[in-house]
Amino acid sequence: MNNLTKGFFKENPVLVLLLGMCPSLATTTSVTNAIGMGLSATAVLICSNVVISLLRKLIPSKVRIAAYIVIIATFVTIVEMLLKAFLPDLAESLGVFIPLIVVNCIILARAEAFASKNNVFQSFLDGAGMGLGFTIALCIIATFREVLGAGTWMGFQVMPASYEPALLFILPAGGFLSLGIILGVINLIKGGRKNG
Amino acid sequence: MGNSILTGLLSILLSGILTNNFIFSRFMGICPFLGVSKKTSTAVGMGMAVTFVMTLAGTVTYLVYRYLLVPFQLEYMKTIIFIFIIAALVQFVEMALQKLLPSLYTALGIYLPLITTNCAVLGAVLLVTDTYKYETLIEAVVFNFSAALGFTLAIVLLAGVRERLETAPIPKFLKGFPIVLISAALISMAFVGLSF
Amino acid sequence: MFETIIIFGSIALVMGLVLGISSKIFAVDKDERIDLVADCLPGANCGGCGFSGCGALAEAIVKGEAPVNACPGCTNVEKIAEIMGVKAEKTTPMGAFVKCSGSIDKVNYKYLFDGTKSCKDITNMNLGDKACAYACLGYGDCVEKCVFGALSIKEALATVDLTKCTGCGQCVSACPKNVIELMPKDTKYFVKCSSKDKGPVVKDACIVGCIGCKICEKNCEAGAISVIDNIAKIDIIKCTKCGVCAEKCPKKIIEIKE
Amino acid sequence: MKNSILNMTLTLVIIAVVVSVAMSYVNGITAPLIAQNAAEKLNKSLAEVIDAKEFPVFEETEDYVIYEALKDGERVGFCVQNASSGYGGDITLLTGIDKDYNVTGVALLSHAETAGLGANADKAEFKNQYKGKTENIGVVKNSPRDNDIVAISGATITSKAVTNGVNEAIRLAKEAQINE
Repeated sequence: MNNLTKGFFKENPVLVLLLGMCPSLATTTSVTNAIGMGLSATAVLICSNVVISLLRKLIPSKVRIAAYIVIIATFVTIVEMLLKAFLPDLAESLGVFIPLIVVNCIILARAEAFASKNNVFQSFLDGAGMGLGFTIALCIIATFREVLGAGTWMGFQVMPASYEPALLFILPAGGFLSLGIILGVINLIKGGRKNG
Repeated sequence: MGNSILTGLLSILLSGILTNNFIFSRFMGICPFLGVSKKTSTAVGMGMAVTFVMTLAGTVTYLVYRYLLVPFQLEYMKTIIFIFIIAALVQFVEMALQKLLPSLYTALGIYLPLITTNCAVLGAVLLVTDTYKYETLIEAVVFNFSAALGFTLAIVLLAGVRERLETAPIPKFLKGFPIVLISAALISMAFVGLSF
Repeated sequence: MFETIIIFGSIALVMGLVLGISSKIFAVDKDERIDLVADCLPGANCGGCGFSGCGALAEAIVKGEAPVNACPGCTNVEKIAEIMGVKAEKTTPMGAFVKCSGSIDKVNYKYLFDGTKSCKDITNMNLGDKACAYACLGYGDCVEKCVFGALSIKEALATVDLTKCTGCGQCVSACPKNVIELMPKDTKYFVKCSSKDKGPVVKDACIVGCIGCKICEKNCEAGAISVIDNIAKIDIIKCTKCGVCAEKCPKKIIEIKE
Repeated sequence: MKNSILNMTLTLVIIAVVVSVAMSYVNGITAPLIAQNAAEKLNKSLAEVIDAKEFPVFEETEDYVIYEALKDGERVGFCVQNASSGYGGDITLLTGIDKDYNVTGVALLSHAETAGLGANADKAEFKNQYKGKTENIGVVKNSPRDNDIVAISGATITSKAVTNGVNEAIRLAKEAQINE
């Protein structure tokens, strides 16, 4: 059970382990994108964790990384095809980022650090926990950026009409800025608790 | 005729390094960008390794795509085959470095396998094949080379900034990654200025 | 269906062969034990062993350049010894001790200072803002360096949490006043002052400074205490932990309350 | 598993074969669906761009496709599908042009522009600006003259890319009509 919950906050892949930076900065321009990206990454993470922990004894250590990444890439392409076939508009908005789930550091990191050393059930829990933690982190960043950068949340107008959206937050620079500020705030909260 | 090819290549080279720099405006390759940029020496080492792998991968993947995948209409397999080639190349580079340049190998340490999951490498290769339809091999290689140079430029820039940050008086809660992200935001604002 | 299998299969075959052969050509005689030893080390890369990190220490241990127990914070020295097939001598765990009790309420200040919070910078300004030239300045250079979070600043004085301290010694080198010393963790009595000034100078700088009165030296039956240039020093091996010196000390800076 | 050359190559080849089988199976299922989605989107955009019923292909090359827009048998104009390179990559455009070369509507079939910025080019209020304009439309930041459109703030490259695409489409339609 702990493996599932540790992925949410204690070892949140984006905010604590600082993995999966590329998608978390790129797809968080809108919350719908973030959720789409988070869930599809979670699906891939769970499947690949399970399969990799099944095969962990059969793969010689030298080709370990090449084998794992091919398995991950297969799941990603399958998810991409299914999305394009059944959810065309989500596939359209996620654009080039679906194939980049393959090189999303979280998935290979969890495969390498966890799935290759633990049994299937624990890997499943870890995959689910990390995936959902990733989605939560993406949503936090996306809310921060979309509300400030476009004045909307999930497409609904949130800020008053007079609010002139700060385009900066939609630009790449805004991505770095908002993630930096969010990490700072977390340190503040964590720092506060530690020597409080 | 000759100079139009040259100007074409030059424009690809400059756009890769400056206008759509892979880190600051395309958001690819952020994980090693944050991870390895503690010291300029390791940043340069990482930049060289990434340049070598990206140029090599760009050549091999372009040839496989042009002469193997397209004739047999196997475009949907391109993500898997590309990432497989990249992983195998990185493994090869890791072994070669360990034997031929042990000093660079220890300096890069764990960041070598991370090149496989470096979104920039797969991102550049994917961009060459689907959106920017580069006809000739030389254009694809130059695009990858310029993307890698852009990556190296960005990572060395940030390493320089981070070394000065060590001695700067930074509030406790911003120490570590938050201040690095915020300074990356400022640098990427400069790069955004280039592309408009 | 078949073209995919043939193409991807042949690429995999080629890459597999390339990797296989190159792993033979580039086979570096990397001692397998290095990874095993590296796994037993805490991995905090604190540098306490004097090497540039756990990886470097593991290599040194396997090459025999470093003793099996070189890592101060390592809990499984026996496992490393097993891997290396060497008998690990039992080492007493070391801990950091701050030899100063000049907290904010006990020491006078030469001037008020609110520049960058770093002991190194302030030592250049007339040896720090505290009246005593040997005092701990409490601006946290040592806390900065401590990877294990054992050090903290309380009332402008560095205090050590021995449970977290692994004795890596990073704070000793970080402190510009070298007020911190590594001693066995079970040390009960040590002089919590390092001022080499004469009695009267110490008196008007700090109310708990050691004035070199030698009472502790005279009363110690084991002869473990010796006052050298106005500061008492307890020899840990000779000390029988009887506690006489702590009672007799007029300034009450010898005994360690725990 | 030991690291011999045989083991390594064997594992990789087995994985390759298994993956290929899985992939071609999944592709077998999804490919027709994806093609169907694309066709649906095309038809929807064609109808949206110009009010005509049938759209037989008039001329097709590697870079563009020209459809003839017929309304109960009689030609009403052309629809041109072409691509121009935007900020994030290629933008595929569909432009409806009536007989006297006025734009009747623009639709974006695919693009990779940044969400919230370049992606706004896909919104109606930007696309409707092209309606009624004729060839070599200009792009201005503000105070547009009659044949200009206003660029999206913060996405000038995308706005220029779409406008070039539309101008190119008008030119192609004109050519098709003249030398028919």
